[in-house]
Amino acid sequence: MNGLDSLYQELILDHSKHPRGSGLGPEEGRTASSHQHNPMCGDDITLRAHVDDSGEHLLDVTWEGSGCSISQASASMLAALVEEDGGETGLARADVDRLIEGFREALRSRGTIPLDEETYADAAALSGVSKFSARVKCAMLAWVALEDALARA
Amino acid sequence: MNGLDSLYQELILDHSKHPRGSGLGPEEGRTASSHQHNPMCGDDITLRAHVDDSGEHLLDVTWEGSGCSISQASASMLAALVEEDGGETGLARADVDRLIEGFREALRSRGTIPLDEETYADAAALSGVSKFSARVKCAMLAWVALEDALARA
Amino acid sequence: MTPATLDAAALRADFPILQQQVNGHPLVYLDSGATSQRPRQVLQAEYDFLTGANAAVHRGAHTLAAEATDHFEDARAVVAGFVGARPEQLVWISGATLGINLVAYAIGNATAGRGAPASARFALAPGDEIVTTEIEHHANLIPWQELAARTGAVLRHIPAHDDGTLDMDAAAEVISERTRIVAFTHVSNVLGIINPVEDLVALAQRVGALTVLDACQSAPHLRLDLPALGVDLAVFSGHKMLGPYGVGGLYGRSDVLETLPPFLTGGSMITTVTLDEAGYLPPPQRFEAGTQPIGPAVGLAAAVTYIQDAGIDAIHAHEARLAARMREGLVQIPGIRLLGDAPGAERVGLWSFDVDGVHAHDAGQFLDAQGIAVRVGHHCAAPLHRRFGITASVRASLALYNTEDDVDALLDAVSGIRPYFGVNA
Amino acid sequence: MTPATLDAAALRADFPILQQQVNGHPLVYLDSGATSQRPRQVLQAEYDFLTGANAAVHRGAHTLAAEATDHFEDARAVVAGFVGARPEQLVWISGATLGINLVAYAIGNATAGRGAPASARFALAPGDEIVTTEIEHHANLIPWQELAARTGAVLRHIPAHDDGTLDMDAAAEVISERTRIVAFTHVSNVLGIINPVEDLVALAQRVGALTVLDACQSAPHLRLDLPALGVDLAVFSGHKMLGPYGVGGLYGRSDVLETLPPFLTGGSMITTVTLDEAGYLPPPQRFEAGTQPIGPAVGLAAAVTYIQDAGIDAIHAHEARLAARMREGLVQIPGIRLLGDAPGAERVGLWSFDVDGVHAHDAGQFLDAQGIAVRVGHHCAAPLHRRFGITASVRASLALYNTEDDVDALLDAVSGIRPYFGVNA
Ligand SMILES: Cc1ncc(COP(=O)(O)O)c(C=O)c1O
Ligand SMILES: Cc1ncc(COP(=O)(O)O)c(C=O)c1O
Repeated sequence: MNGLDSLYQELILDHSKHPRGSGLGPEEGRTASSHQHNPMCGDDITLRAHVDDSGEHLLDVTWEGSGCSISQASASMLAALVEEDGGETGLARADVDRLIEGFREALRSRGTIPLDEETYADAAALSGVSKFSARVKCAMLAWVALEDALARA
Repeated sequence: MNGLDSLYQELILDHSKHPRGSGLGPEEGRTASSHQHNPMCGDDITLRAHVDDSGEHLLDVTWEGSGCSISQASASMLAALVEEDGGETGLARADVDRLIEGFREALRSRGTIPLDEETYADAAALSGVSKFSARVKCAMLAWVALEDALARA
Repeated sequence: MTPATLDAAALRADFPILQQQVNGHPLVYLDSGATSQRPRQVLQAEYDFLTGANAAVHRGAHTLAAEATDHFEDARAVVAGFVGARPEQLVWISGATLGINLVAYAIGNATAGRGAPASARFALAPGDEIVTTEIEHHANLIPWQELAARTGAVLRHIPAHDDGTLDMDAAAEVISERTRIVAFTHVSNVLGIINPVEDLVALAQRVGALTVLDACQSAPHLRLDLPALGVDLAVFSGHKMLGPYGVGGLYGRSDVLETLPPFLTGGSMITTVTLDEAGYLPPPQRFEAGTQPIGPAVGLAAAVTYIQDAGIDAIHAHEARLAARMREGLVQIPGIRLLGDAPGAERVGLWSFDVDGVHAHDAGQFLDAQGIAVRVGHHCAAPLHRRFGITASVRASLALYNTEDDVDALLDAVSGIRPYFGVNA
Repeated sequence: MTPATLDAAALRADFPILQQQVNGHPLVYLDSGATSQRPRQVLQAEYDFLTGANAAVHRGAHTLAAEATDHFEDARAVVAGFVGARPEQLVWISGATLGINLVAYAIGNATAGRGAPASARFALAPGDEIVTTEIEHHANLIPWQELAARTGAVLRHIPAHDDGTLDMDAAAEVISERTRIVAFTHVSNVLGIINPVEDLVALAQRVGALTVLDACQSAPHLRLDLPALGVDLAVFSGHKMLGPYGVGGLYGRSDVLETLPPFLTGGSMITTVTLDEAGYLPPPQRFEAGTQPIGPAVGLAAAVTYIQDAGIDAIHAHEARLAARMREGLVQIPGIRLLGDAPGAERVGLWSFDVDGVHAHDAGQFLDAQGIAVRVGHHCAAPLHRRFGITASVRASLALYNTEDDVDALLDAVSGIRPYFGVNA
């Protein structure tokens, strides 16, 4: 697999063309939103986190935005991960925090720490981004938005 | 004569220690003054030009100031030159302009144009300054002051 | 005698960085609009200065300081001469952004009553208007927004046509009796079109407005005679014209520089200083507070000399020829939309374009994998991109060291972008 | 492990410029307080960057741009670490003068209602006081004079004793409830005395005033931990610490940088830009408008690494030893008056002095004829010289590459000054 193909894996292009969780969900129940913008390339996302009444569990993530295929795919994969792993009861906050932290660490690792598929599902395909330092911000955008939204949910 | 001695000729040190025209003359008759300052080294001079009633002749030059031996000697030599060449009737303005212009040209010549003794008397000893570009301003100070004063006399 | 044509292939040998491979391909550097590369001669001039004559200038009597001062002032004369100016009309700045801020803040200072009595001519009153254009780089937009906000002046904009040319009919309306400043770019860093400077200056002069020209994208590519263009002030950056980072030039008409209040204050720009107040030197020193970029100034003079040896007209012709070749190729590739493809417009050698269905970042990444360095994003001209209904574009910008091979490599690669990303409309 | 002692004679081999003859004598460079010389390693680091990885940073996706960004941000981490700061607390500036102007203008902008709501904490009202000292470089004096004049604030000064130390009793009076800013130098470039930073910070903090430290003359010579010193903001210049021209550092406490409004505006410091307004990035980017001095930043990191390899404590000890030797010699020469010869004061390696009966310019010229480069004049501290009743002095300032031979050559030559000019009092 050449360098470019390791960045643009089939899965990434798929997600960017058929994004999951795209289209902001209603502001019903307990929700919080975050708008993030990457001024360098214009990537833009608004993400809404929907938590249960206790605020302890993340139920789902919806978003809308525009940007490069990496930023779009990353948002889509994040939404899918929350949906699949969370099921009915959602993901515990602490688990979400750990996911975000692990994702950040891997992406900043310059290719030394891969994301494991078990934990990150499709998003593990974003491991290749960490070798492209200029694209790390693109992949992080949705995850930073979730972190920010949760802090206020 | 080594480099330093060509700058600090006996005549220059003499003038700097026993300056001619030092001490501002009275503001009687038609006079105009100019204050010049070299911010880089703090050399400072106030020079007063005394002209005849027609304004066509420069009668004498007096000054006060502080600074390095070059700036002091140059002011002194200028005053002496005006006194000696001007005599009773003074120096014609056009001649003064020519003197100043020639002085400036020689000093900016980086050692290629000497000042001739016939015309410049003691001030010809300042020829050596033109090889020391950082000192040209010191030697010019009084002459610039005279130029400025005459423009308003 | 400067040569009429340019042998870019031969010149390339002077640019060590261009000899490298990137991602397994020879580097094709098409990002000179962001920053140009430096020839050996520039690096050598700085090196020789720093290892032979380096010292703080204008302040010392020792031999090195005198030599350094000579180098520094000689450099000023070379760079001033390159834009048709006299040395005392050329102020060293760290770059164009600083230069435009200098002008905006100096006008703000005049508005606050600083400077000499004659500085009052620059003072703004609420309701006064500052005019810029829709196609400016942020560097020639935001300083004016801030100045307007601080002084109560109103900021207005000359619109652009869909083809990227300025709407000169609208300009004649926007520039009115209320206009005090007209700031505009000689060449947009996105569009490459050479704007009608004389016409804009005429509109400004009719109402007595000050003109400020952003010459960043023209200085490296066009013969400039700033006094003849009639602008009051102009700025350019060294690093975009084969020179070092951290240096550039602010040109000013003598009467403007002489009455403009200082901006940065500190050492070497003063006459008498007491604890409570300071007097200021005449220009250019009045605007050169603190230790100046002495080595970079010497390097910029070497860059200018290099350009002059190659011949600025030959450079312009060479770049225009390559840009025409680039256009011809790009318009044939499906899904490519050129920005600023105005028929018959005079241009410098750059093209920005949108790739239908592929984000600019992805397109740039694809090109990079083939060793082709282009810029992607809004190129610090977000309002212009919004004007065209996009957030980002791909820009390929040329310099004297680019060749037909570079252009052909770009064209070949661009035609592969949409297929790679599965966009086959 | 950094070495405890310094082998200056060996280090000299790294400085090509020091190998030369001046006026038939080996160069004795004693003007590092004005600008230091650069070792090969610094020139090489810049050269390697410019010929290997040069590109505009933070804006492009291509390989060179990504590499250049890494070099640039790595350089920030190195320089920040050198003064005990985190990378995001270090803003690149073109030099100390720009840095102090940045702070003064940003406060002026806050006063004009610019910035975020939280920026209002910096706004000045008429009657508010700005405090500086009698011993400042013009760079840390005039920007405050201008800020005071623009805002109606009042500028006050902490006086100095006859021996050059600050009058701390007076400081306790001058710094009052009305004080909003206290700006002072760590080490005066004329006196060499290390000022009591912690005491001044304590006085300022007692009244909630912002502290601004001029670290130009300490950064190259002393171990600095700016967060531990407790100052809010500090500046230093690269060219005085073996680094390139055109680059320096502004350190800021995070909460201060986060709420300070921008100063220079333009590209790369913004979030969203419309024709009418712009949003600004967090620090440090908020303060870094336009193309930064990328090559110089890389060079400054190399300079810092060079200093760290030599050992900053070893450098300080070496310079202190030479300065003590210089003092011993100078006090024995008839007619020499040292400025700032305060008993027991902690110092860096520089001495300024007056030669009775000989103007400083003449004294400097005499030394230069023997290859000795010293600075003469007011050293951009005119009020301080006036305080001592003189207009100019001679300054010999040391760096790590100076040796005992340099000091002895100076002493030998200084003893010849008054005889040469016929002053034999
Ligand atoms: C104490 C001090 N402050 C400020 C400055 C100004 O630094 P720069 O000229 O590099 O801006 C200097 C050097 O000239 C200095 O010695
Ligand atoms: C048209 C234009 N104006 C201004 C600038 C700003 O120049 P600098 O970043 O060198 O200050 C640039 C370059 O980025 C430009 O292309």
